[in-house]
Amino acid sequence: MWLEEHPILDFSSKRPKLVKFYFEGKEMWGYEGLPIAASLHANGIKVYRYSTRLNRPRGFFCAIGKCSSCFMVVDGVPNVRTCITPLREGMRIERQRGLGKIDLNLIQGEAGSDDNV
Amino acid sequence: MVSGELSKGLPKTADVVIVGSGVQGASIAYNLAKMGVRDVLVLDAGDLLTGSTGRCAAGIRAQWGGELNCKLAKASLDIFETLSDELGMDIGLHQGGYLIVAYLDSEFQQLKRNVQLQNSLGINSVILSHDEVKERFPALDISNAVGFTYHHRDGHADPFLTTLAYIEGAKRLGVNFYFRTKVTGIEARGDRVEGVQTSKGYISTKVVVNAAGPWARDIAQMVGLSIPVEPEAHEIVVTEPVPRILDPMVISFSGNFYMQQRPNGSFIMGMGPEPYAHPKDQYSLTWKFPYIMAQKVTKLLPALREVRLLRHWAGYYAVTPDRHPILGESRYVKGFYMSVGFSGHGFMLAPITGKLIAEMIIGKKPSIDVSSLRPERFEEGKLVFEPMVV
Amino acid sequence: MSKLSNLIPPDEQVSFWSGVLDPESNLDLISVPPEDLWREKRAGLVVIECPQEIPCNPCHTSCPTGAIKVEPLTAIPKVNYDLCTGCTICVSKCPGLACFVIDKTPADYSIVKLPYEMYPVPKVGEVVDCLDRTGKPVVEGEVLNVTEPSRDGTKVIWVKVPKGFEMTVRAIKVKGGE
Amino acid sequence: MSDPIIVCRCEDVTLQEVREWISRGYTSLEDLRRILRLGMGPCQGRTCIPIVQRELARMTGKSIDEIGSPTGRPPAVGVELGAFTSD
Amino acid sequence: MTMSKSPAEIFGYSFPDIRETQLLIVGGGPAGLSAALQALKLGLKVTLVESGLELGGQLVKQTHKFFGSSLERAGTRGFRIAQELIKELTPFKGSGQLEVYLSTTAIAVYPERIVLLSQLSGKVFPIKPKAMIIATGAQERMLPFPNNDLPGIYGAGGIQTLMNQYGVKPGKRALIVGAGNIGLIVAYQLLQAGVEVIAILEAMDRIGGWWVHAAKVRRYGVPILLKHTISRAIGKEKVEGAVIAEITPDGLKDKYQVECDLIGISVGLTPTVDLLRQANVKMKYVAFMGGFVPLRDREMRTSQSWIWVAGDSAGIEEASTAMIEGQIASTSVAKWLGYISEEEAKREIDQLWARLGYLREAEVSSKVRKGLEEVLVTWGG
Repeated sequence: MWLEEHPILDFSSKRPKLVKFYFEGKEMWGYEGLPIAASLHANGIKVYRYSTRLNRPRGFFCAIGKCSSCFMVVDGVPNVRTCITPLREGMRIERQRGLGKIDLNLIQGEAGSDDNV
Repeated sequence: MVSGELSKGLPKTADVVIVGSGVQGASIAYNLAKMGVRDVLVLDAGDLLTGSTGRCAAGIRAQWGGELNCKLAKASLDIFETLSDELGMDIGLHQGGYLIVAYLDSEFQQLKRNVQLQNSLGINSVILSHDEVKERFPALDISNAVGFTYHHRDGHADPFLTTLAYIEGAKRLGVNFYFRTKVTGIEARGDRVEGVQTSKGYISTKVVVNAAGPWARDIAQMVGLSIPVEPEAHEIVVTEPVPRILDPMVISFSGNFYMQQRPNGSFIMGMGPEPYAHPKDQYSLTWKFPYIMAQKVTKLLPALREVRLLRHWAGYYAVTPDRHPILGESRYVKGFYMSVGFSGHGFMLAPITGKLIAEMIIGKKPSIDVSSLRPERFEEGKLVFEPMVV
Repeated sequence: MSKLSNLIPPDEQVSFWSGVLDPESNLDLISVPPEDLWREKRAGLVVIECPQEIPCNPCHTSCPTGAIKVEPLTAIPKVNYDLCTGCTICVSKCPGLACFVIDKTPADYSIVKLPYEMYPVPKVGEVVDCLDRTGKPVVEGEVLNVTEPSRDGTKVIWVKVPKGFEMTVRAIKVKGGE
Repeated sequence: MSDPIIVCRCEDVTLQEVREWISRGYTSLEDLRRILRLGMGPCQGRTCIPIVQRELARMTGKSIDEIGSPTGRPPAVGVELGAFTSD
Repeated sequence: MTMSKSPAEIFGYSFPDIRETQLLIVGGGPAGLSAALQALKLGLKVTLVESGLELGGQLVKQTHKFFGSSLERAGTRGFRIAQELIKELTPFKGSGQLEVYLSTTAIAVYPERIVLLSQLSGKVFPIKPKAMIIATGAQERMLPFPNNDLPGIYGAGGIQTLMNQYGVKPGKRALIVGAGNIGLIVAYQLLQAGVEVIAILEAMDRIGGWWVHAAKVRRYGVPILLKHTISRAIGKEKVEGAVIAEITPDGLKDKYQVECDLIGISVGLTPTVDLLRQANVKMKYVAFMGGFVPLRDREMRTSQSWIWVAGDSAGIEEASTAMIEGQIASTSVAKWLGYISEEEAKREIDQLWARLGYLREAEVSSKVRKGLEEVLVTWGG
């Protein structure tokens, strides 16, 4: 849930643009430029990954990009620190299971287009 | 409170004292104990695995260009494949093969000759075409390569777990390990070893094994021997773990790199010396190294652009003039054995060399003839040739 | 496993070092006006519940009449009640929200002017729950005024309490909200 | 299985495992780091090392100053390899 | 197959140019911002790097008013102090005397004073400062208890970030572990955000934070249980509750089982010293200062003569002292680089130390004073 009324802080007048993104294929709304984790949390999503060895659910934790708790697969790239990575319109965000997955086509497609420039 | 090793005093005597608890020392200790020599002490000046073993890339390959190395490496591989079972602990073996990439015609010619030799020795390496490589390892960009050889049994084992498994295996058989125990002198009477002086007391023994890695020269000097083992610092970087996208260790001599995805998913990578000049005798790091490695490996494996570099460190190769190890008892000081100077390949050879040294100590004929690697070969001018190290 | 209670009473531990002042035994640690002056002073006098040395002095620096002194910086505030006008500037300035102005001059009630930084803000005339130092509602009170002397978000709520509750009521809670 | 006490989130190391290896005689921080990969994950030991230092101190009677800290190795946080390339 | 390129061509590499600066300040929190301001006023050229999206460090999450005197901007809310400091920096940006890099982390210190800076959405580039002030702050300690990794169990600082910086309501019912200042303040901030706070647990027999902060939350009915701790968290996919135990001479005795969807851990901070470690700065473990902290002289200079420290990375204290330490460090750098005379520097640093003196005078600061005795040194030469 987003905080709207607050005795000291003014959030509602300063919110960035609302954008659509996808969590596990499901459409959600969040604020552009704020960390991905913030919009997920506000949408009630607290489990961001399942750990590698013990398959433990993990979520938001350090909030400043220094731990591994909030790693998710974002647009085909695993280990994205969602607590510091800004949300962009249309992002596809998935829970990371273990090491997650790498979408080679996606990544190499990007690298390939670099070569053509 | 823990009844750690500190609470036990150092024994006054031992049948064998091994200096160095890296993979060499641990393998020798285990093999000795297995052969019945159980009054064995292993001393290490540092903590567990803080020397070269704990800093190495831990690749294992049988693709060599010299006959002896091929034989040793194959014998080692045979042991690696059953080691987890033998020692009762997972050593993290991953046999994803080694893909050797040639960027020069002359280099590829040599690789092809090596494959002939390897095949003749029972190593089933193969030459791969571009199409085969593309099909098997689609993540690689091989557009500029000339040719490839590959051996499916090559791979990687976890250097920490492998050594720990040897140590724990040796401990179960009665061997004692003492960390943070520095050898300060070795006593000899006439041409025989008598005992070892340490920071924690004196041990009387007839057999001392020098397995001190990059510090082997200093240990040899304690019995008046001068051996040509030079510490040569190499840098290495490792990434965060990611899902498996590359099975084999990929190395190139002309490209000067090695790179491999370990069982835990992280990529480890390094290279031989280049003109950016790392200080040879220090663990210190150079800021340019991550740039060099990143630029090299992302050309070969573009997906790595998205993978995070996590740690950068340096470790020593213990290098000899012919880049072959020194194995055996000193002709001049009886009871002083050496298992040193592996020139960057100590980890992959340890299972077999540990066995060979143990055989020598108990007076058995070594199961592979390594007399050409005797300590005195340098003064005799009989260096051993190997075309496949850079 | 034996059944564990799932309710922690708010007064499970009431002691000074759990953050609760005992208005009887801890009086020497705080600034309380002399009773005779207090009964007469229109607009009230300040009670400062700041019993611990803190390197902090906005009550001193913001006091327009120089009634509050904190010297040195870590001293416990001292009030010269002859100078205190009950203006509530310290109530809104104090970072510890430890200042309360209490007006005892009305005949049949008193007014506690306390700092408030919660949501929602009560309206004048609204009846709110008056809470003691452990958050226990002790009495209802009507809000007589809502001010913001420092214009920085800290409101000062004037709440009407029955006689005898001046040294008990230290917070308010708007009804209905959870 | 009882609920684990997680010491290291990156490598999923539990307090039970740390205690077990300490009682087997691996009583230095470096020993434990290499056996359990503590501090080698993406967080660089920020969470686990202080817990392990305290546990070592408790179990061995050494001071935390004696136990020490791991060598500082770059980078302080992980960085994409692509950031080191020129394009 | 045509062979067009040599291996050297294929695998050639290049390096970015090494940027130069006089003073590199790592960390844009209270210590780093004040260090920057002081250095700029003394005429130095400053590069300030901050890993977060905005300057201000922990200040931006603080809705409470700060202690101190007017010199430390007492009575002003933390986030406003950050705004004020940032505003004071603005004129220097235009003049070219100051470069600020946001979302930029100093990741490595290599020999010969090369520092690598990594930009979140960009590149890693080397910079070579003449001097560096490390003001990297602190990180939160975690507490070992069963299920301590469940989603919903966050560091208290993490809760502040989520709630006060990004405006997300972090949960409905919270339990706070640790009654130090951060635990007390976060509990209060949770109340402000409309979150119910079940209790604050404190292992010691008295609260660790300022008494007035405790009184603030108690007034709203939040119990503070001394000699109590969390004995385990309950939940499968995320935290659903907790068992609270009393700490008795015979060990933990389970006492309450509560429902909650948020547990805030605030059992202390540890200085963030990664860069200092990489630079082989001499350190010492001082429990009173939160962990391993760098030895430093009176001017906040470390054993590496080009590196200074300030703020929590030099030992856990308050934002007010952090700001003064930043000013001391910059004054010392300015002296070293010849921007002010020995006498001027001494006068300024003496004054700043006098302010530290009275900020640390309170009884509660006795631990900090003791800790400082252990790490304050005089470097030879």
